[in-house]
Amino acid sequence: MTNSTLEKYEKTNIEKNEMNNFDHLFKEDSFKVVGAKKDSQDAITRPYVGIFKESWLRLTKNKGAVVSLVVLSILIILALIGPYMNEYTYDETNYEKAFQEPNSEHWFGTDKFGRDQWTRIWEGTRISLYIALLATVLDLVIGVLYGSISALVGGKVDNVMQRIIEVLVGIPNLILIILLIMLLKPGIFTITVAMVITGWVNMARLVRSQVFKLKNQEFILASKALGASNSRLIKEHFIPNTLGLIIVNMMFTIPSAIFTEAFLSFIGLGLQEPLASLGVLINDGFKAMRNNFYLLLYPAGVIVGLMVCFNLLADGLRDALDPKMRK
Amino acid sequence: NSSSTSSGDGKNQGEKTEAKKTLNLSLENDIPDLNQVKTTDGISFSVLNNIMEGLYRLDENHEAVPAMAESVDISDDKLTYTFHIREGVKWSNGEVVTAHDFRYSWLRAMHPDTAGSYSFIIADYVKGGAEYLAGEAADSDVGIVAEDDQTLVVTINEPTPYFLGLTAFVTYFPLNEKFVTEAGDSFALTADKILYNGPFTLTEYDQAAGVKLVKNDQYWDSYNVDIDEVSLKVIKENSTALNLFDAGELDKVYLSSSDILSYQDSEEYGTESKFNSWFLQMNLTKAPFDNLNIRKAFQLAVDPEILTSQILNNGSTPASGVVAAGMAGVDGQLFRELNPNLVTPDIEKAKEYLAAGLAEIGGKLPEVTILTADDTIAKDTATFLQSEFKKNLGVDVQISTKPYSGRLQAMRDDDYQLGINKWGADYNDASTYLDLWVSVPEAKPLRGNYSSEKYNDLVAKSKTEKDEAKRMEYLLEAERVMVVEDSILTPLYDEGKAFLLNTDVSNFTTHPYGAPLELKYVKKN
Amino acid sequence: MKKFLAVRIFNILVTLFVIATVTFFLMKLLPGSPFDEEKLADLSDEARMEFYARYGLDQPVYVQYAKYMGNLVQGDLGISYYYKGQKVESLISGRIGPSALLGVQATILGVSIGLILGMIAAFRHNTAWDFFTMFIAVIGVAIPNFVFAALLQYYVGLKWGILPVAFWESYDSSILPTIALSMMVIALIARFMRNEMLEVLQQDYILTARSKGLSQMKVIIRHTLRNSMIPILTILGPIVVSLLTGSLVIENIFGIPGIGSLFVDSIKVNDYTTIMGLTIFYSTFYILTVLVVDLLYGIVDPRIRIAGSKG
Amino acid sequence: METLLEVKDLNVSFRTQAGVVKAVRGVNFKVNKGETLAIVGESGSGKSVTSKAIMQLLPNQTATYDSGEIIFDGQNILEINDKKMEAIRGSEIAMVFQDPMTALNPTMTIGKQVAESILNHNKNVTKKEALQRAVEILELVGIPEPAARVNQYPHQFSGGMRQRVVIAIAIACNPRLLIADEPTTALDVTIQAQILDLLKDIQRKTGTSIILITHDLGVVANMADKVAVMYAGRIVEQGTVEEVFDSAEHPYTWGLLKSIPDLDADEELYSIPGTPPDLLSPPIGDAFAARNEFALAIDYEVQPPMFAVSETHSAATWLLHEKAPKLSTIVQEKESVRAKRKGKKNLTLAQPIIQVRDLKKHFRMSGDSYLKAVDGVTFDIKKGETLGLVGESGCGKSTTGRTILRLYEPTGGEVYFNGKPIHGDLKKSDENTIRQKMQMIFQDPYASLDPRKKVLDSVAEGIDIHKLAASAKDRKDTVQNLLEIVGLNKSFMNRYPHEFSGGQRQRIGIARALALNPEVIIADEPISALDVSIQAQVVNLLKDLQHKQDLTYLFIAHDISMVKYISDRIGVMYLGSLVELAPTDELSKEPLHPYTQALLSAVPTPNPKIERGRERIILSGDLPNPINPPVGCRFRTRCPYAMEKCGETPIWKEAQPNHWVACHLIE
Ligand SMILES: Nc1ncnc2c1ncn2[C@@H]1O[C@H](COP(=O)(O)OP(=O)(O)OP(=O)(O)O)[C@@H](O)[C@H]1O
Ligand SMILES: Nc1ncnc2c1ncn2[C@@H]1O[C@H](COP(=O)(O)OP(=O)(O)OP(=O)(O)O)[C@@H](O)[C@H]1O
Ligand SMILES: [Mg+2]
Ligand SMILES: [Mg+2]
Repeated sequence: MTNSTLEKYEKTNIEKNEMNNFDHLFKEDSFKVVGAKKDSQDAITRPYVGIFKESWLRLTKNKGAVVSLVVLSILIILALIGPYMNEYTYDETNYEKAFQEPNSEHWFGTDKFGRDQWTRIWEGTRISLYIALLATVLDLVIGVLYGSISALVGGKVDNVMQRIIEVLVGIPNLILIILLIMLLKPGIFTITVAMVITGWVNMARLVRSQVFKLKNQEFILASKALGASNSRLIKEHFIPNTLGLIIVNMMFTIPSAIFTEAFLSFIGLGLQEPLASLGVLINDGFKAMRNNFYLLLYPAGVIVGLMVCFNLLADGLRDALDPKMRK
Repeated sequence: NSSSTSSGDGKNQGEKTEAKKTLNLSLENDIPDLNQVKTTDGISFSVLNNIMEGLYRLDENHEAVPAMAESVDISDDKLTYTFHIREGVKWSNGEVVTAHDFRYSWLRAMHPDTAGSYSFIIADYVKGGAEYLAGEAADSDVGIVAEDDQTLVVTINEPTPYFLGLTAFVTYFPLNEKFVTEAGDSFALTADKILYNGPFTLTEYDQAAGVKLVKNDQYWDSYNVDIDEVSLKVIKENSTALNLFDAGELDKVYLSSSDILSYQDSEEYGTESKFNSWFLQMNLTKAPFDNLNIRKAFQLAVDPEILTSQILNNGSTPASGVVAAGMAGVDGQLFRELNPNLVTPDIEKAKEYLAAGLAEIGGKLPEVTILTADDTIAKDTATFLQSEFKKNLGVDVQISTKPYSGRLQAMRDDDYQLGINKWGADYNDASTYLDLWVSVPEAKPLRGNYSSEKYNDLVAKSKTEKDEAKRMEYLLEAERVMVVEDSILTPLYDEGKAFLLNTDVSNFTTHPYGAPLELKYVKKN
Repeated sequence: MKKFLAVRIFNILVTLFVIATVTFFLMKLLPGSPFDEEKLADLSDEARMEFYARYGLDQPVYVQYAKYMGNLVQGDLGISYYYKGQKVESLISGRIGPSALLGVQATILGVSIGLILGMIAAFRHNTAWDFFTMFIAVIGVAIPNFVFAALLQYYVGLKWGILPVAFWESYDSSILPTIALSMMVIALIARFMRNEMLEVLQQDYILTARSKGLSQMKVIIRHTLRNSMIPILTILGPIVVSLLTGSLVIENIFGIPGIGSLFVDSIKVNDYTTIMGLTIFYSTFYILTVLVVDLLYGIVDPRIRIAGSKG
Repeated sequence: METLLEVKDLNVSFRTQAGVVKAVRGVNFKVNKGETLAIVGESGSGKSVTSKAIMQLLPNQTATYDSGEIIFDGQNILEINDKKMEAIRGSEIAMVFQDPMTALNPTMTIGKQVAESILNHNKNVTKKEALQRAVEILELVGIPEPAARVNQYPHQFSGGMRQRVVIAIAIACNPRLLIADEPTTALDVTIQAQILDLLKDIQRKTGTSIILITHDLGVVANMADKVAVMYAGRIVEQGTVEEVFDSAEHPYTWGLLKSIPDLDADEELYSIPGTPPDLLSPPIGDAFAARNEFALAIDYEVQPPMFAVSETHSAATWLLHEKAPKLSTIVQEKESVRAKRKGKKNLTLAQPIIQVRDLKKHFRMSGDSYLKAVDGVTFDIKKGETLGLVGESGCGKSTTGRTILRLYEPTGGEVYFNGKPIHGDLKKSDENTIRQKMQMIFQDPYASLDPRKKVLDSVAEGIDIHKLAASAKDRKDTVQNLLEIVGLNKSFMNRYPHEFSGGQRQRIGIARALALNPEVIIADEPISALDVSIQAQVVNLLKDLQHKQDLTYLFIAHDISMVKYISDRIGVMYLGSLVELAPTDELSKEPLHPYTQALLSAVPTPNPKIERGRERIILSGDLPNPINPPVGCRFRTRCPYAMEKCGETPIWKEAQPNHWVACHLIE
């Protein structure tokens, strides 16, 4: 008798007199007392999988995340090799060919100097990706640490740290940046330094608020009872439990960093012509959008593409890292 | 007062008489200051020029014609000007405009306590002005005398053929002493704290939003003013202005270079030029531009024609010298006509010069950077220059963009090799340009540290020369020495602007120097 | 509580003092001066100093600083160098109106739409709804708001003629800029809301709430909203400040006489008094917002007691 | 009798990363109107899942109903739409959740949370009326000063008080069926008695049916009409209370009943050997077979059906088959000899390892008022001793424990560990030692586990912090070992906290505390959520460790019988201070303080006959508000012997050798 037919019997309470139905199951020694069998239960059914590996596995099950991972890789590859896919360089001008709509020669058209937009866009993507990476690192390193230390230590330290943030935010950024470029040269490095100054502030405040919420929870107490140091608490408990928020916030830091860079470049404090980031290209495209919409469309398209991918990936990551989010 | 925005009011009043003629224009930035004594920027000038009037006013051809003054007597030594104020000219409050008003205003513009940045435009010319400005002379020592209400006698330092033109300048406008004193600190901060004597008066004034002008009934020539009302709104964004023009809410709009192509053939399209010359200043104390051959190479390697026709494409004209092409020369001839083609781009020659220069400095060019301001035109110009130097000379140059004051400061601090610079004329005479490079008492970093005795000498001579033709000779020669012999800059272009103008509007004048906007002569159907 | 507020207010004053001081000295290091017209560029240093002397700018920086702080204590922010003759106070107060109106409207619009989108996304997690709201959010951050502004102006204003193209004349004028400004807020709030809601919806007390027979809607409104508020409040603080203090680009595009461009412009032209006035105005506003947010933390989540925060 | 609820062949499983957990595997039962059904059984056997299934509150992302019907009042709950279910929840069927700490919304006042349900189901009640009603209900469940407390937030309530709030929410709308999942585990016996009386009272008045899930067989005996015993996702035995207690048929039920501590017997506690099966891959035959000393060969092959013993009594074991050998004979054959209880230690000479002197912990409330959670307690714990700490819920037991460990900064007083002060500022190294040598088992197992950490990492946290593992393998082995020690399946280390039952989580907490080989363990309700068998297992383990490693325990619990069993001495707390402290025997035989007397009289016994007719000292009045405790003797407001003198604070004195008490009656 198979298991499934057996289950049928179990569907209803079986009266004693119906027991005969089982008779054919019984073997001779079926009703011999054999007692407990210790070994029958101890098999470990699955190997231990590390949290990261497990998250990765879960991530790869998320369709959106996988697709965006692929698209993102394509975009990154294009950023690396795109500029070399045609014979133009990003700074090569050709005044006869200014404002060409996208065509077979210039796939994304040309700007007012007749420069090839395809090449410029991928060059720009490279720069913008760098800015994105930078913003991410800053957010994660300075913002998260600053916020969690501030909330965790609390009291006077928190007070002072928060006031420092207020001072940093209060002093007009632009003044700092202008002073910076008097010391350094305008360019990617200056932008980097400029972003170091306040780029992480929002993240710090967010993480702080979250840690405040977490720090009185029982599992933190439990960890403290085990002797966990503050740094361990941050690393092992606060960050993992704030990760969703951290990821979401990064999705805003990244574009805002990209556009801050564009603004800085625009007022001459950032990248210098003929270098252009996506942000700068969008700014330029915006000015020409009325008659040459493609100049805005393509760089904006790349940024939107990047951001959609980042977001899908982040969503996937967030879900993957959340043990309760199981599909 | 949002209710009075629409044409509702206009109609009600309009029905009584005939239809009101309203002109809608935009200003590209805030109006910083309508205090004529202190103000310095083109936008404030533009407003003031239409609500006030000096002894002279520029006409449709940008020539000074009598305005508040009916006539003038000039002494033989060309140093004393006796102005006769027009009879019955009135302030907007009905008071009469007198010679005292001018004296009061001019002195105020030069008084150390009240002067603004433009004080020099009076103090440099009027006798005793400089001393008065420095606080070393009393007002009685200054050569401005109001002999009676109608007569103003002005003594100047040197013969100045363009002095009458200067009296059309904003700083030379009159002020009513009583009114100014009463207004105190709030003078010119609101519409009712200004007294008007120009073709229009202000009814609304908001620095950030704009102004509303209405025809001034007290104006002596109001019969010839066609427009009843002008609204000047601050619209900083070019595309917005264009949208508003398309929506029929603006009568004139300036086009940005990317929009020009698609409007060029429209009958609304037009261009205007300004006495605003752009040039690439080379710093003579910084390698490699201490070498004449290299300078010549950089001067001849760019063709501004390409820049103006392909990139700017806005009515700017390529320049071959530093003095703006439209500036007056002598005997009805333009300055540029007398001094044509100072620089003709020639890439082959440029290469030769470069080779020669390189040989002199040891074969290798140091890194070269162009300093530029952060506005679009300046940046585009820099980008163009960069690509041209690369293409034509094979030289890689960097661009360093800085905000407005950053660029100026860097140049003044001698911290640049090549700087994109421009100069706008205050009055219609070549000396407004050529004075700049005079290195007495010392050479100016901002002007490339140019120091040439020959040049100084020529300019100095022009100052005292009473014969107009000779004076012009000196100036022509000075420009030649600087641009051709010493090659201290690369002339780029005279700035122009492309615009769309409502076809109903005619006679719209913009002056190429001084205060640009002139509404007195505009007509609308 | 009273003591707490007193301490905080003292802190605020100290912070403001530090900000004002640092900004003052940094500002003096900026290249150029308030009189950087092309026309003055050719003056000799000596002549320029004379000119500065008229404004007291020739004195040592610390003297200028002392003077400025002295005036500041008396509530006098000085007179603008660029908008000559204008008191900085009246400059700010004259321009804050439109910016504040736009800011308040954009905040309200952005927050309410953002919250709704966020809730929908969380509730319909991993469905088309979720993806749709995420896409809106991404567009909201990935495309700068001036592009929206321009598109709105072109289509709604010019092509369809529904609303004014620009200018600040009637209430209608504020609608398009409000929408453009709120895009970013919508995006931010929606994303944060979604994230928090997902977290909160897993909590046990949601089960309790549902066991009371509350409908989905009530569960969300009564039990998840407040518990999701902490991060929203945190990000909302700076957003409110930046919205209410004006947006340079949006104001430019719609020709709105707001405060947005003042900061950048005043720094560009070295308008010292205006820079200082705005800095103080802006940081006071920011610090007060932070204070309010901190107080709200405690109100929203009674477990957070920043007031007596001791470990 | 009319049937109110019928569960037919319910199967529920959870999809997890590792596979499908078959949590409920064919459950059948009926609840009649006005009847109380108690569900007891192995922790992790699916009791909570079954009850959540009835409420339709299982996480719909991971849980699936594989088959079955839940028929409530004639309609199948599994098939009705959300709107209808919402109308049923709260008003028709209400539920008390197992974990009171997390069951309340932290940002909503208690009053609102209770009133909400009333408002929701009664359209014509105003907010004010609802709140008024909430106050009444809170009073009913024994919240002191409810009118003031309605405006407080959950975190300001002690565990027991929260539990009562949860009960209050459930009964607010007079439901027809009340599912109470361990409603009294966090309560002390006096309150427990009060609540149970309350439930009975409600049942009498409104005819409510109750499904009572509990591990406390005493409570079952007291309350239930019928009992269902669950094991590994199935009901293995069902019957009236008497039938199950007196003539159980299933070997698991036998084991369970045998595990009840016999207070007088001098024996080691009995516990069923082995660990429960992993429901990821349930065994083929009888799930209990592997631990069943009477298992038949067929038990390993075929799942036994329900055999009816009587009209009301049935059990799922092949032993009831006519071919099976007769029970009595096997039992006699197999009756294992219980180990003798380990001899009492002689602790008189032992050194105190922890000395607590006048310890105070005041929490700052809104405004400038203080809640004096612990207000001057003094006692010693000797090395190798177990000190039990009992007292009404909210009296400050947990706070005492936490303050000793310096998880809370003490407001005043001194604490010495091994003679060294550990109050005031500590050196890092000193703190490290304390952290390693003193461990805590937290009262709320769920809240004390990081939701984002797998069990392996949670348990290993102490090992990581103090670097006790040589290698990753070492670490893993240690953890697996610990899990086994506390009776958990090794494979659980792969799971996250939310994937466990209440009792399983509690054991994870115990394993975590043991990981560090501490000298002192402060065990805050370590066994409240466990079934008696596992309770016994854990208690035996604790005892065993104590013997082997000279461990010292501060054992905080409500279950006085267990406390008596394990403790050498017992301290009784009331409203922030100790009222009596004496060796266990002396305290149970001769309690001096009136509060202790009341407490002891309230302990339920797992015997339905005794429980039915028993009288207890039920304390009049409520626990006073600790923000504003009575002056003098704090107990005087409820003390049957209160006199004028009690207005003075009684001194803490040694009435008899080693027997401390604070009462004016004792001179
Ligand atoms: N969300 C979940 N995901 C996966 N497995 C779960 C989940 N919830 C419960 N389980 C598993 O289902 C089984 C039954 O759990 P349940 O909570 O019903 O036990 P219980 O009988 O209430 O135990 P206790 O008495 O300890 O509370 C347990 O083995 C548990 O590990
Ligand atoms: N963090 C806190 N803030 C304010 N009050 C608190 C805090 N923790 C506990 N309390 C209060 O202190 C008192 C004692 O609480 P504690 O948790 O020590 O009680 P308990 O004896 O452990 O009760 P239970 O047996 O119910 O767990 C209670 O009135 C409680 O409301
Ligand atoms: Mg349970
Ligand atoms: Mg407790």
